[in-house]
Amino acid sequence: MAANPMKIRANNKDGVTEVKVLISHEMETGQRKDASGAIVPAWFITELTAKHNERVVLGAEFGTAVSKNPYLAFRFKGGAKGDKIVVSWKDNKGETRTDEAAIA
Amino acid sequence: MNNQRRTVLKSGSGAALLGILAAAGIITPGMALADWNKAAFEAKSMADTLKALGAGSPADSKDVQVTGPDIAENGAVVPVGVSSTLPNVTMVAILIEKNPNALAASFTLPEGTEANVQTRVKMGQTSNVYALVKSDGKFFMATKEIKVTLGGCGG
Amino acid sequence: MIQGFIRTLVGAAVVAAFAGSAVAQDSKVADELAKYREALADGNPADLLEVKGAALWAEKRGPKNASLEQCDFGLGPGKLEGAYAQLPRYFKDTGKVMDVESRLVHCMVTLQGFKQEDVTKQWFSRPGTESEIEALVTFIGAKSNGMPINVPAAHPEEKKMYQIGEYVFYRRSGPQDFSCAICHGQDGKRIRLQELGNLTTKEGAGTAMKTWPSYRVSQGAVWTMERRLIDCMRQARFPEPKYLSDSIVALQVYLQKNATGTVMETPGIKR
Amino acid sequence: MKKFVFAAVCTALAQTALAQEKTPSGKAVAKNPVSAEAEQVFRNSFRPDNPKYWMSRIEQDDAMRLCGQYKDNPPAAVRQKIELAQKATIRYPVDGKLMGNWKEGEKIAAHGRGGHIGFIQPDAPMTPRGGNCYACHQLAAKEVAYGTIGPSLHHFGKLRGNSDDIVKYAYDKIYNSNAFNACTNMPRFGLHNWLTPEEITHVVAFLMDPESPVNKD
Repeated sequence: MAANPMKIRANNKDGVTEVKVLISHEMETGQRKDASGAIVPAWFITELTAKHNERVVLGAEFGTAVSKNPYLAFRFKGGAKGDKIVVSWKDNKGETRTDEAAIA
Repeated sequence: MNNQRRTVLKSGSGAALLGILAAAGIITPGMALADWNKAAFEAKSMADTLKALGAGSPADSKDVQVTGPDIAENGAVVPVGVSSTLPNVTMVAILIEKNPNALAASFTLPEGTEANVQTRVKMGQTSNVYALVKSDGKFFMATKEIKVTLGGCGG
Repeated sequence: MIQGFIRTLVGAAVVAAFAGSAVAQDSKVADELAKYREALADGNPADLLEVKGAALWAEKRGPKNASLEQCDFGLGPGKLEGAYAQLPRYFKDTGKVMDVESRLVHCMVTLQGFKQEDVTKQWFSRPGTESEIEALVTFIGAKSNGMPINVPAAHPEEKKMYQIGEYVFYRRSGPQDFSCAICHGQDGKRIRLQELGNLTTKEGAGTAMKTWPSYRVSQGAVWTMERRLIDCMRQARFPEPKYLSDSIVALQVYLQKNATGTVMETPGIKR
Repeated sequence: MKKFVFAAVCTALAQTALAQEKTPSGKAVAKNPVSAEAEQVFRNSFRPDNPKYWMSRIEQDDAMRLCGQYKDNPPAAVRQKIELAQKATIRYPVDGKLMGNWKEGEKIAAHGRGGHIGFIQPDAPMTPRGGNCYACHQLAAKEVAYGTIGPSLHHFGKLRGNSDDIVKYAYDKIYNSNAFNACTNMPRFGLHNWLTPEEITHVVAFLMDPESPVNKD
């Protein structure tokens, strides 16, 4: 199943851009058992990068303890209305997804 | 059990080396990202995790904060973050002492990104939560207990 | 029950001292819980599902290769604004009182040509398996966000369903003597730390109904009202009522009528 | 003499219970005009392939039926009839000991699972059934996640002592709450064999034992 799009919000106020990202992902821990008692294999986002225009503004590494449908909020100096914020993630199965939003 | 622990420790030192390389600017954040820190995320205890992160035994600092509520209505989603007023913070991480693997997430902060990151984590039970911060190449830490309560009709 | 007894036994001073510390602890817990809920509110994963629902709504699918855009939820074909807030209602074409989910399934069958048993197989999601119905209902519900719930139950069939709903609400059975009213028939109570609305009043029913469908962090999924009510029955240790069964629709008529006038805040997010 | 005192205590407790829980409004509750049809609709709402044992969960005894009919607020005569009938159901452990082990009782009070049936999310077979006391009651002060559907039971034994009469009252109330207060929200744990008489004695000890965390802090 293709991954669902992320929801990215970016707002600039007084020269600081606040970015909030909501990602659709199971974040399966690898410790849960299904109805038949079999372990459900781990399936989770391992890495994420956020870029402002072409510059990396955040790098993240996740473990299985990050909640299902991960949420992330951070702030960086700079950014102007209309600038692009691009967020990409990769999971332990090698699946990736990239979405973008304009700074409001 | 012992064997497994030794393996973790061994790969831990490898990751520490990677950390040093990253700190020295030999590899860029982008490259570091391509190599998820397996040893740190698979370490079980706090001590092993800190070792794998190359953090040794960080000093407690009142300039580092674990942000978020003290009580979680459900352990599956616990809003938690790290903030710090220390200078030149290049990395922050969230560790949960009583989780099967202590390290929940780590963040590399390029210049200009504030030491203020929020996310949501799973907690198996009430536990101390640690915020780890790397400032001017040195590691600092803060902690607070977050209570995970039972809820709803199912107990 | 104790309090009256305590007073006669040990005197009011002890009671006051005990109540004082308990209240202090309780208010600290309440503050932190409020912080917890506030932190979740900004960033509701249900928003992701709403987007998916919007796409499913417009996509040509099924044996008839049709979209759902002509589906009539009571306000006319394709008119979704405020439709959720006015359901369940009586539909002439089926001669039945239907809730949002029965109507949606009806449209998937009649407009798109799906078999009911196929489209309802995944009426709720499980980890790793998403539910199209959940996505669609989240999308349809969001189209009533900010609008008042309005289910007057004036049609004779709706009125009867209201009465059936009320009957089911008070009906006790099972090994714990449960009915809906046990937990939801009084003001100002909570189970563990979760406030319980008095669903027999406008305030209680309104607070409960306005936030559905809702993302449940304990489940990692959006729950529809059918899912909510069927799970209440499970928690009461009853067998599960069937999806789309009349007693579940009837309970919704009862609750929505009681909640009528309350402004929707959907999709919600809760424990 | 002792019996008489006990009866008096029970009555007093039962009366305060009434005052605190559902206050009879004295208003006559009109019978639901569609109750026969509603019962049919309810019964038709289940899959035909449900096991018989599951479907037995929707059967009602007199107390359940009357509580539903009067919306949990029966008139005095009905109330009395229910309470008398329920009193007669109470059974005791074979050895007659009503105070068990508070540590066992503590586990039962905190445990809220067990007994869930159905196709969606049933409990695994043999899951122990808990009393789930914290869902509705405050007990030990250290547990902050307690409900308020029932009264606080914090310091239950400390405030009352643990005379035989109080112990028996606690046992009886847990065994069959409706013997004291018809149509109370509290389940009839013993009547339904949800908890065994022995398990009830453990919960009694959790409430009564001076060493129990209920009576500390």
